[in-house]
Amino acid sequence: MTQALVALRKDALLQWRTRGRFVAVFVFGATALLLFSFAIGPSAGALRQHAAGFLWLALMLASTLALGDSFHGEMENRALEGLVLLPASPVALYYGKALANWAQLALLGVALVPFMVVLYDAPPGGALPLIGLILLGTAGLSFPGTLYAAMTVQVRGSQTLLPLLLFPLVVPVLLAAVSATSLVMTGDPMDQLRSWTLLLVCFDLIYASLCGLLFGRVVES
Amino acid sequence: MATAVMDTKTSDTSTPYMVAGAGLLLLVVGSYWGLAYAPRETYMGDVQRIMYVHVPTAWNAMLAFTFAFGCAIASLIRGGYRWDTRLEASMEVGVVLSTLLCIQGAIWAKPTWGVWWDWDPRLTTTAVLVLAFSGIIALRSFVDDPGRRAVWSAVAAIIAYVDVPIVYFSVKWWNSLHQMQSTPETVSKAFHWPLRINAIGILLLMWGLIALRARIAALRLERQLQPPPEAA
Amino acid sequence: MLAGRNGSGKSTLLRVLATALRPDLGTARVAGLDVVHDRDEVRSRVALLDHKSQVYDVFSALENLELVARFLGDPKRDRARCMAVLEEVGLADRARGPVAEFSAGMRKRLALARVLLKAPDVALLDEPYGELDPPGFRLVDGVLDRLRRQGSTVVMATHLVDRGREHCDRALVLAAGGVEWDGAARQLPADAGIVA
Amino acid sequence: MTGIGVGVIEGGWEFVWGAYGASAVILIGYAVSIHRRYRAERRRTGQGAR
Repeated sequence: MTQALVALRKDALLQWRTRGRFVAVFVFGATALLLFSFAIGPSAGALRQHAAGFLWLALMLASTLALGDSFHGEMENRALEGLVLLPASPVALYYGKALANWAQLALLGVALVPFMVVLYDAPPGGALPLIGLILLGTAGLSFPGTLYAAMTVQVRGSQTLLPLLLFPLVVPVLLAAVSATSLVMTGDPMDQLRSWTLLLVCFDLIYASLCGLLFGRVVES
Repeated sequence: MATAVMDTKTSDTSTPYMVAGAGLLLLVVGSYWGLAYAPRETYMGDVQRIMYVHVPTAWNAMLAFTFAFGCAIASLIRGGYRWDTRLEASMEVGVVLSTLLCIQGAIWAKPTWGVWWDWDPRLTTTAVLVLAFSGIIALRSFVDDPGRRAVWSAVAAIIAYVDVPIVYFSVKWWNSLHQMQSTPETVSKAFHWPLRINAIGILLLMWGLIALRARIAALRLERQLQPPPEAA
Repeated sequence: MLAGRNGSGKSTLLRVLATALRPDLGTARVAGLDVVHDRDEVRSRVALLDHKSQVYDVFSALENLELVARFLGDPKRDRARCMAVLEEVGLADRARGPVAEFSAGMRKRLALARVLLKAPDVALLDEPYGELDPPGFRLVDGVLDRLRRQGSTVVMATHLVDRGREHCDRALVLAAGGVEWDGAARQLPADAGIVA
Repeated sequence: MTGIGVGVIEGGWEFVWGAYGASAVILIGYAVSIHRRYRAERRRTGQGAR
């Protein structure tokens, strides 16, 4: 357990030292939000209706950049292999990296919300449930995403491979997060929020444990 | 470890061909029966006949991916390349069958619902499945090292397969908001025979194709793995 | 000591012994343990000096060592111990600067510090003298002697035959993956396996 | 053309043939491609080791 904390501290420090990249990823997300509105046109009604969808699409696209970057630091001087050979347990290394990525993506999501509210004139709804959903949704992206990032960073053409592997997998996260977010923003007449939230929680638990099990095999040469 | 690449039944190459041939034969018989002899369905009319090829394809596509899931687990646990070649084969056959399934589904939806794609949970899940496993096949082509390719695609196949039920439920809930649940293919007793024949037909065809495709993978692997020149 | 031309398999052998590379055929044992079955046990006993420095560029030299120390989880490897090791490899004055600005020689010293910090039973050193300046050579000699005094077995791959003869007991010359010469390091012919 | 929706669907044979045609083309086309690839691999390996 302590190794997981050591790994988490290492990844948090790693992300803090490379925070310049986070700003770039945030700008990418904000740009995506803007581009969506150009694609739909200036009518406030249409934009407001799809605001949740655009938020999560922008977040998904931006998160593949963030996830793809998260392993560059590890691969530069075979630093990750250096840790694995100590031996540091791959499970600890995985959860350290996955939790750090989760925090980064959640921060990214929260930072994008004001943009969405302004651009799409979308009612933010309850701040707390919105943040809760962002946490659940970004967890669903981060756990499998971290595993796939560890795989694809070791291969050329990883920028295309990571989304290619990740997006079909996280279809349930997108469906649940978008539906739940729009329910939070525009009211929930038939009380479906609970079932969407439950689905997100299940997805997160399943992939947090499954990816933790399989990560060791991915980093072993 | 590298030598345990070839399947045991490599010498006799005719079995897969015979199995596949038998499958094709059954398919012709079942289809002919479904098209010519089976009675018209009361509401759906003749469009119903698409079911005799659509439902068997659905069963077998799911079977192919389930077999791939088994191969992935075996490949991770047992090591060696025998299960890896079968994983590669069953994933490719699974993708081909699922793609065919989507095409059939679209052709069936047009006369029935007036749109080519009616977001039926089963079909939408199949479409996601096609994308997920095509991504894994792409991953295999990106990775040159055979050992790593075997482990990583097995890991990805397990992750993708576990996702199938979750995708199905999420699409089902998401879809139920828009329109009432599309009528499942109600197949009454009289129509069962062409369905079963075609199902077995596609099963045999699939089995033969997977066996052959696994051998292709094994032969390629053998060439790639050229054992180092024997020390003098 | 391992000698031999480039591509004769020195690095591969060291990486297999360090469990960084899984052998396709055959078996290997380190300190009496099999590299495949007792992998984690081997890893806790072995330290590898790879030609890649295995350090984080965005961290400082001290942070890199403290990270290793924390993962090894041994309380006596605290900051003081890390600083002492940095002192030994001559990086004390650059302890806090980010490794990104380190020269190749300084990275090699930091990598050596990692090995010293772990104080393994078996030290696998791949070209320890590479990229180092003359004072660096003397430093490596010191490290070799210290590891031996600590009772560690050292397996070193190098082209500097004269240094090998001085510091090692036994020498092997590899060629195309096989052993071409094996005997006391003193008798290692100056050009064994390196010329022609 | 076909009556769409709840009523009885007449005709629609073109869709039936379309579905069966697509199935035949894909299944048989894929089988042929596997056969050709298999023969190519055996020839390449045949000349080599065995």
